[in-house]
Formats: sequence, structure tokens, C-alpha cells
Amino acid sequence: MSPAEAIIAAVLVPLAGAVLIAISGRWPNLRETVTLVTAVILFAVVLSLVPAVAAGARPTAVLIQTLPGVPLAFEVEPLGMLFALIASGLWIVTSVYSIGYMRGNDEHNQTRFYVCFAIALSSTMGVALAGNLLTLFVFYEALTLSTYPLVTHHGDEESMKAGRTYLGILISTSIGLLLVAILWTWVIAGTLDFRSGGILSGRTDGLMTAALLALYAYGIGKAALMPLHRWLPAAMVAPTPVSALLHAVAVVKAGVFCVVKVVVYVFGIEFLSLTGASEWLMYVAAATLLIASLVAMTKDNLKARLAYSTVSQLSYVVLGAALATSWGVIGAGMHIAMHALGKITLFFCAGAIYTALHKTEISDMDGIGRQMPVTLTAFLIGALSVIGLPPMGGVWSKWYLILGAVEAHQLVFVAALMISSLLNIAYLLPLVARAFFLPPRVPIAQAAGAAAATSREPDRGIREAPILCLVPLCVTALGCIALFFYADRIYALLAQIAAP
Amino acid sequence: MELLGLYNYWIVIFLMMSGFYIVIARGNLVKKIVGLNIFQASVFVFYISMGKVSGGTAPIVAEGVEVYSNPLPHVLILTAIVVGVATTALGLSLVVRINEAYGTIEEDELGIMGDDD
Amino acid sequence: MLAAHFPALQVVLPLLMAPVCVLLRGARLAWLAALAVSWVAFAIAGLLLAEVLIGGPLSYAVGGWAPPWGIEIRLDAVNAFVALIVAAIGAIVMLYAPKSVEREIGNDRAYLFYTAYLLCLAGLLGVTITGDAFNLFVFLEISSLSSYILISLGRDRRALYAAYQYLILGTIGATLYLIGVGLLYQATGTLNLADLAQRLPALEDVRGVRVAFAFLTVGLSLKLALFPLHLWLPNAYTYAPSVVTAFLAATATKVAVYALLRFLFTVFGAEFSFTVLPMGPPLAVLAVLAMFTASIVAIFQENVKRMLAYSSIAQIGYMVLGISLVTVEGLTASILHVFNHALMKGALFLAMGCVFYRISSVHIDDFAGLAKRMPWTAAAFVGGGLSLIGVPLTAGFISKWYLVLAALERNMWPVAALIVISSLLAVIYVWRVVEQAYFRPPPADRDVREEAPLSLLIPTWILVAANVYFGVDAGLTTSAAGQAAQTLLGSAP
Amino acid sequence: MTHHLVLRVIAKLLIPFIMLFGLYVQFHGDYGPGGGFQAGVIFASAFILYALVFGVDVARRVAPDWAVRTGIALGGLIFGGTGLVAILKGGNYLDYSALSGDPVAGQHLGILVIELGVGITVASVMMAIFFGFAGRGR
Repeated sequence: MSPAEAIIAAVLVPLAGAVLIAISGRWPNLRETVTLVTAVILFAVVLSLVPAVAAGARPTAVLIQTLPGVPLAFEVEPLGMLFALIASGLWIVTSVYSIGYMRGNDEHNQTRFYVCFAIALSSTMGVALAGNLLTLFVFYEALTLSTYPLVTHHGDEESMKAGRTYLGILISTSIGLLLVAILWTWVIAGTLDFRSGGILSGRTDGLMTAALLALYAYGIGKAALMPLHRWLPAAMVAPTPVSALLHAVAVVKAGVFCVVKVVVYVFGIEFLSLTGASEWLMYVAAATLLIASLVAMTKDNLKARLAYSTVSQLSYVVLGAALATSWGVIGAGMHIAMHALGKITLFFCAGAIYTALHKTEISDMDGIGRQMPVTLTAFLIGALSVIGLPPMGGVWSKWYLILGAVEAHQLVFVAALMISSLLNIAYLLPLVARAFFLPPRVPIAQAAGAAAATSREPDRGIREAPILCLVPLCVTALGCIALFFYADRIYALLAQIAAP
Repeated sequence: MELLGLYNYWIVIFLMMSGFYIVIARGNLVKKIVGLNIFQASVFVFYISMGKVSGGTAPIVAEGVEVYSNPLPHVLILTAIVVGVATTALGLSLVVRINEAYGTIEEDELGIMGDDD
Repeated sequence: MLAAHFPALQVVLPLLMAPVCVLLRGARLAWLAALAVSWVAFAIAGLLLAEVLIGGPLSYAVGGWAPPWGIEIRLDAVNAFVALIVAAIGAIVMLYAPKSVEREIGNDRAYLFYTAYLLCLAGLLGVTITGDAFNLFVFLEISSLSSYILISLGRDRRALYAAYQYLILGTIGATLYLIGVGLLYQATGTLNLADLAQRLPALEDVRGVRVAFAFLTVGLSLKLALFPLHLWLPNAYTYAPSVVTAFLAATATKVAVYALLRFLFTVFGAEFSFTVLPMGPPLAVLAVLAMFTASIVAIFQENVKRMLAYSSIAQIGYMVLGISLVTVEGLTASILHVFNHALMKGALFLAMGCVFYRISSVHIDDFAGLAKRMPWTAAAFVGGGLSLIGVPLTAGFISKWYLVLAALERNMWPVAALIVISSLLAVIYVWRVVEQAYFRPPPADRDVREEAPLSLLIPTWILVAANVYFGVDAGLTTSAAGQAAQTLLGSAP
Repeated sequence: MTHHLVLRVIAKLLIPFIMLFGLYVQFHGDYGPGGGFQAGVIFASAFILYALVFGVDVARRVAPDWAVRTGIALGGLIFGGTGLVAILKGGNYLDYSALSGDPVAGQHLGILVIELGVGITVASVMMAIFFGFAGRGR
């Protein structure tokens, strides 16, 4: 398979998978096999692109000539390669997990779920491999629309409301700001292709650059910069595999990925640091990451806490991009990967706890470590990675981000990153501590009952989630550790775009 | 004097405005159509007076006549009249049907009966 | 040999088939005749557009009287394109007609429906291709009169009143137009559009010409339902039979937009219309007002058809906005939107027809659980709705893209912002329906699958597919629209 | 209606003349004032007079619904058909000169046929309108 074919295949394979899933919807086993096979094929296809890109090639492919001068075209560059690899790789894991989760919780409309999932992955591939801004925009929108049914999966009033927030913010920012930014770019630069060094470089003055950057940064609502982060916690109503996809891999990462890509290929790092147009964005990102961390501490619902944690972590990436230094960009790119693995582990664990024990509030989780030791261990690993402690992958991305801040002579952001890491510890580790060290809390009503002793009896034993849930979360937890040791591969890839 | 010399325009404008006024101000559907007719008639008069050439005769070839009025506006307006008749007929038949369906042809009463769907 | 007569035949065939339908009487036969002739007209329109795009403008002298004395049919990139839209929608809607007409009008009166439909089609095509100002009036009235009839065929008694209101306002519009033509004739002594265009520049300062300009613009604006002259439209579209709404919404206002374009740019010339008389700002203001007020009103509608009708008014705002920019890009956007909007509104209103066929209501509450009951219809609505919003890979996106681009190129920032903001309003009203259809359970007694018959679904989906196709591969439409825009601005090669 | 003896007699007398006059206006149209529009209205007025005096039901028996409807359609077809014949004979649409070998004769022929179509349609339409309104509400 030539690289061009592989690119097209990366977008079309999940789509074909979606069709097959829809057809095979009546037979759950077949349907899930199709999902898994599609995921594996996709990963293989994406993997086949790696050697060429690692060697410095930039495979391209044109899907279709949409508008004169702006085709739907793809070009694989290191950042996109990395993103595509993460998304497709984690899809396999998530598929396995969702099979366990959906069956374990006996969810309705499972076929729609898997179909939308596959379409969302196809869109993610499109975003990752997009060769120009229009293609990026098209797949970005497709991603929003295809994840909407996933968010509102439960179909009750609460999820409808959340879905409205989700769609409202994402669509209105993308059409209202991003599209304008793209068109403005087109008017100024006369092209929408991504080029290293930036297509806007040298064509705009400082104020205009800052305005354009603002349009992009807020237009890409998926990056969840405050105050446009509301959709992310709202989308928590989705089933957990969706949250994992949404908040760890495809959707949010697509957002920050777009921001990094725009900074690198539309503005150009040198140009941005020269004009200083991105300075305001650094402050916004820093504020977001601190405030979101603080908000996360106040949340008792585990998924809500993780969601705010995601908001915070996304701003690391945005901050890295806004620093407009090569270390910063490398850190940002790396953080996309590191956080993806860490956060997906955490979400898997949250889902596993829900599936096994039907608990969603952190205050209810005292002592569950004895019932679900594997899950909680994985949670600890994921948490450590997100916090950025060795020997987890997360340490590297924070390392480079701080280096970037130093390089940009913005020591205040070094402090912000440090404080935020402390806050991470404060909101992630208490759960692990409670789970392992506190005795199981006995509901008051139950304690008062005479038969309390007998009814509590089953809680003592191991009650892990179904094996199909457990295996994926172990895999991703191990991945977090593996990334600590293999971070040099990612570094080598990213160094191509932003050699320090 | 020049103002009065163009008396045909004054007539046209007077007719036009009265017709227009009737269409707007009258609530009776039939009266509205009458107003519409007057409105259209003013345009017909306008076209016909436009075709007149001073001293010209009817545009039928005849011995010893040099100057004819311009026949084209007349032809045009014949078509416009036919269109006007068709409009009137259609409008009136709609009024008849409205009367059958609502039992009234007064606009304000029709408005009240705006049944909710 | 016949090919030379295509310009005339395109109009004449539907016009002649109309009385044949009266003679045929039977619903089935009349339908077959109408179907055949509408598809022939479609084919002819396609061939003519191809010929015009390659070989330049075509002229056809009706009755053998050479222009400017006789009536000329003149086709250039602009009207060949519009004619193709009209004919295409006319043909596709005809496929859809029999079942829907049977349900909503009744087979005993069906042949009258087909007659009026063909007259309307002929009238609209006639307006589009004629090169004579008075002839345009005649065709305009043919199409208008037949559309009053078509609207009054609706089942609801309010359809009658809606048709009456439309008749009054439509006739006023047409009469204003007639006055304008009269004044032009008085000033120039010609009715031929091309001839007028040649003679008018010398007469720029004649008061009569300016008055004529005013009458023509207002008259045509009434016909195209430019805000605030849109009052006839919502009721007419809401209570007309579904087929009629789909056909009129997709064609009638578009043809009026074309006529306005023709007068503003070809006859009076952009110089006169936008420099001597500054028409740009007022048109832009009205267009923006239309975009916002109509979209906001649409959000609060309970009747989905009425909601779409208000959305049409907003969309007309986009077209007029493109005109008011007076650049090739702006005009391209307008003409593209004429085409794309025909596709999307056609698809949406046909989907409404499918809903009405089964549920006998288009009230939003009755849409609950539609996705379960009529999955294909609901999906078609989503497709059309996405295009209406302007989601990428749909036709609507392409026209929005060009429109925003045109605004940016004139450095009209606020306008560009207003365009995108107003398209967000479309998200709200489309999504209200989608949510109702997909995420509400159907009423307990109607929880069965009852998809509309295929003969309704297929034409609907043809239009939905066209929305997607022309959103993905916009090369064809953009180049045709671009050429049309250049023709209008007189910079064609 | 039996007591309107004078009316009935005079109407009976007048109607043939009205029709005759209608025909005159019809076929004299290409030389003098006249033509299909006027002739059609005059012709139809004969029927309307008949209906007014003798009652709509009687008049409807003379000019039944289907006949009126056919008349409307037929007139239009004659008009348009002539145009098509012109095309078949090698001219443009409605180019009467092509109808006959001699252009002048062709023009005469063309205008006569066309006006005939117009006349038939106009007469039928007038009758249809009259019957439509008169037949309502009974």
C-alpha cells in the first residue's frame, strides 16, 4: 500500500467499519468483532505510515477537489502522525473496553453507539492527517456531529440538556469563529495549506495576528479554553467509554492538536514569538489550567473531577503552543500523547468502578481498593502520569513544557505549571488514598439495620469489573509506564517540526 | 400651466393612489379586489396615454395619414388587461371560497378565526 | 434541427402540456404527461446551460421577428443556470407528486393541479429566459396566477386566505413592475433588455428612469419576499400542499432574485444601480435584517413548515446580501446560494411532505420519535437541515463560504460576523426539530415503523444527495456561478 | 322566469346577432380593430345573456362543463400548436411566415389561426368564470 492509499484508507476504513457495524447490528457478537477488526486494521494502516514520516517524508493525498484552490487533501506530518497513532491505537483498547462496559451495564442502542464511534474515529483521522485548514474544519465538524449522539446516548432530559450545551458551544464557536478565522487566513494568505514556517508569517501585523490567534484559539472550542470549557463537563453524562474517547483521546485532543497545528503551520513559531501576539494566550491558558484544577478539587463526582482535570491538562498543551518556542511545541505535542494515555486509564477506572460497584461519587469510594485492587492500581499509575511523576510518561511532557517556558523567558508560567502539578496531586491522589487506606464506609441506614453484618459480607471479596474492562485499563496503565522509557521516539518525531 | 399639461399623469397618480389606499385600508376582501382593479387600471391608463402621439391617428393604415399613435403600448396593455381580468377572477373566486369556509369576508373577523394548529 | 429551437421549446412544451392535462382528465395520465414534459424541460435546460457555458450567449427570435422589435429569448450564463435550477426542481418534484397529491388534493382534482403546476413551471422558466421586459411581466403573472391556485389547493381553509393575501401583494408587486417597465419604455422606446442596457447609460439623469428603477426594484422585491416585503410568504408556504411548497420555495423566489439581478446589473448596470444610486447599503441593511428577524422568528415557530418558510426569508437575505456587495465574489455567492438553497429547501419541504403523508401534521410536537417511525424521512430532514446550517460537505457550506469570503474581501468585517452569527440561529431551529425527532419517544399509540412510500422518499433523497454532492464537489456549481457573476458585472471574457 | 316574456323574446332575437358580431370581430381582426380577445368576450356574452334570461341550468345544458373545459384547453393548444408547426416547417417558434410558401400568406394564416385559438379560449374562460360564480352557493 502506497502512503497516499494508506492515508485515504485511514479515513475510509472506520467509515466502512461503521457501515458494516450498522449492517451487522442484529448480531451483537458479529458487530463487536467487526468493531475490533476495524480498529486493528486502522491501527495497522496508520502504523504503516510511520516509517516514512519518521524518515522525514511528508506523504500527501487528495481526496476530492471541493472548492477551487482548496481540495480536501491530506498531508502527514509528525504531529498528525503522533495524534493518529494515539487515537487509532487507543481505539482498539477502547473498543474492547466498551464491549465490556456496554454489556456489563446492559446499555440500549448499542449499534448506534458503535456506528457513531467508528464515524468519530474516521473524523479524528481526518483531523489528524488534514493537509489544509478546510479539510481540518470539515473533519472537525464531522467529529462534533458524530459524537453528539454519543453524548446524548442515555436520551433522558439531563443528557439532552448536556447535548445541547455540547453541540451549542462546539458548533457556534467553530462556525462563528473558526470559520471566520479560516476565511480571513484565506483572504490574507491566499492559501489554506499547512506549511512549516507558517502561511501567515510576515503577512500580518501584531494586533491582527493576535486577533486571528484569538479567533483560532476560541474557535477551536474543543480545546476547552475558559470560558468556553462548559461543554466538556456537560458531556460527562455520556457512557464512560465515550468519556474516555471524548475526554482523553479524540475530541479534546483534536482540539488542542488543532491549536498546536495552527500555531506551527499557520502562524509559524518564529513569527509568533517575534510579534509576541500569543502572549495573552499564555495567560489565558495558565489561568485556565489553574482555575480548572481548583474547580476539579471541589467536585465529588469522579467523572466530573476528571473532566475538569482534562480542562486543566488541555491548557498545558495550549500553553505549550502559545509559548511559541521549540521546547514548548515539543512539550505540547508530547503532552497530547502522555495525557491521552494517563487520562484514558483514569476514565477506564471510573467506568470499571461504576460497572462493578455502581458508584460515581468519590466520597462513596472509601475502601474500594480492597475490592478492586487491579483497577485502583491502574488508577494510581494513571494519576501519577497525569501529575507528572516518574516513572510515568507524563513527566517528560511537563519537563519540556517547563523548558519551553524557560526558553521563552516566562518564568511566571514555570510557576504556574508547578503549582498546577501540586493541585493535580491534591485532586487525584485522595481517591487512591481513600480507596486503599480507609475502611469501607457503611451507609447509615445499613449500619442501623440488624442484618448489617451479613449484607456487607459480599463487599469484602474481590469484585473487579468484567475482564473486558479490566484488560484495557491494565494495557493503558502499562502504556503510561512504557512511555516513560520510550519517550525518545516521540521526541525524535516531534523534533522534526520544532528542532531546538 | 405645464403641470396641468400633463393632466394624464395626474389622473394616473390619483387613480393609483386611491386604488392602493383601498387595498390597504379596506377590510372587506371584495373591496380590496376592487381597489386592486383601480390600481391596475391606473397603469393601463398610463400606458395608453403614453402611446398617444400628438396629432396622430389610430394606428390603422389609411390613406393620407402620416402620423400614427404608437400601437405597441396598446398591444401591451391588452395583455395586461387580460392578466388583470384573470387576477380579478381568481381573486373573487378565492373570496367566494373563503366565504364558504369561514362565513365571512371581513379581514378582521378572519384574523380572529386564525385557528391554532 | 430541433436543437436550435430548444430555448423556445423549454417554455412552450410545459405551457402546451398544461391544456393537454385538462383534456386528459385522469390523474394518472395527467401526471405522466406532466412528468414527461418536466423531464424534457430539465434535459433541455441542461443542454442549454452546457451550450451557453461553452459557446457564449444564445439568442432566439420568437416569431422570427429580430430583436429588439420582436420578443427575444436570450440565454447567458446567468439565466441558463437559473433555468436549470428551476427545471431540475420542477422535474424532481414531479416524481414526488402523485402520492402526495392523491393524499392532499384528491385524485378528482389532480389534473387541475398538474395543469397549474405546468403553467407555473412554464411561467418561471419564461421569466428566466426571456429577453423582453414586458414578456417577463407576462410570464411572471402566469407563474404567479398559477401559484395562487396551487396554494389555494391546500387542505386547510387558511390556505385560501393565504392564497388571497399572496394574490393581493403579488399583484401589487407585478403592477409596480409594470409601471417601471412603462417608464423605461417611455424613456428609451424599447422593451428588449439588452437594448435597454445599451440605451440607458445615456439617460442616467432622466427622472423617469430613476423612478422606473424605484418601481422595478420595489416590485421585484415584493415578489422575492425581501424583508420587510415578505408578509405573504409564511402563510403561503405553510398552508399550501407539500408538493407546492417544495416547488415554490425552491423556485419562485429564486426566479424573482434572478429578475432583480438582471435589472440591477444588466439593464441598469452596476454603475447606475450602485454608484449613481447607492443601492448597496440599503440592500445590505435589509438583507441583514431579514437574516436576523426571520431566523429569530423561525426559532419560535411551532409549525415546522412555517419555521422553514421563515428560514426561507432569512436565506433570501443571504442572496440579497451577496448582491449588495457588488463584487464578482458576492454575486457568485448569491447565485450559488440561489442554486444551493433551492436544493436544501426542496429537500426539506419534500421531507415535510413525507411527514405529512403519514402523520397528517407538521406540528413540532408530532415530530416526537419521528426517527423511529420514519427513519429515512428523518434522516433526509437532517441532511437538508445540515445543509441549511451550512455544515461542511453540504451545499449550504459552499455558499456561506463564498458569501463570507466576499464580505471579507470588501473588508466588511461586521457583515462577515453577522453572516456567521445568523447561520448559528439556523442551528437552533433545525436542531429543535432534530432533537424532537431523534431523542423523544414517539407517542405510545404510534410507536410503529411507518415509513413514507418509496415514491416520496426517492425524490426527497435525490435532493438530499444533491446537497451532499454539490457540497463535496463544488467545482461545477462554483464555476457556473462564477461565470454568471462575471457576465452580470460585464467582465466576462 | 316565465313572466319575463319580453326579455326572453328579445334575448332570443339578439343572441344570434351577438354571435354573428362575435364571429365578425374574430375574423376581421387582422385588418381592423378586433381579434380573438374581443371576439371571445362578445361570443361568451351571448351565452351569458342566455344564462341570465333562461337560467344557468338551461345554459349549462347548451354549454356543458366538459365542453367549456375542452374549449379552454383547445384554444391554448391551437395557439401553441401553430407555433410548433412553424418550427416543424423550419421557422422559429410562432414564425408564421414559415407556415405557407409565401411569407405574407403565412402571416395571414398564422394570425387567423392564432386569433381563433385566442377567441375559443377567451370565450370558454368567460363562460367558465360566469358558470363558476353563478353555480356557487346554490
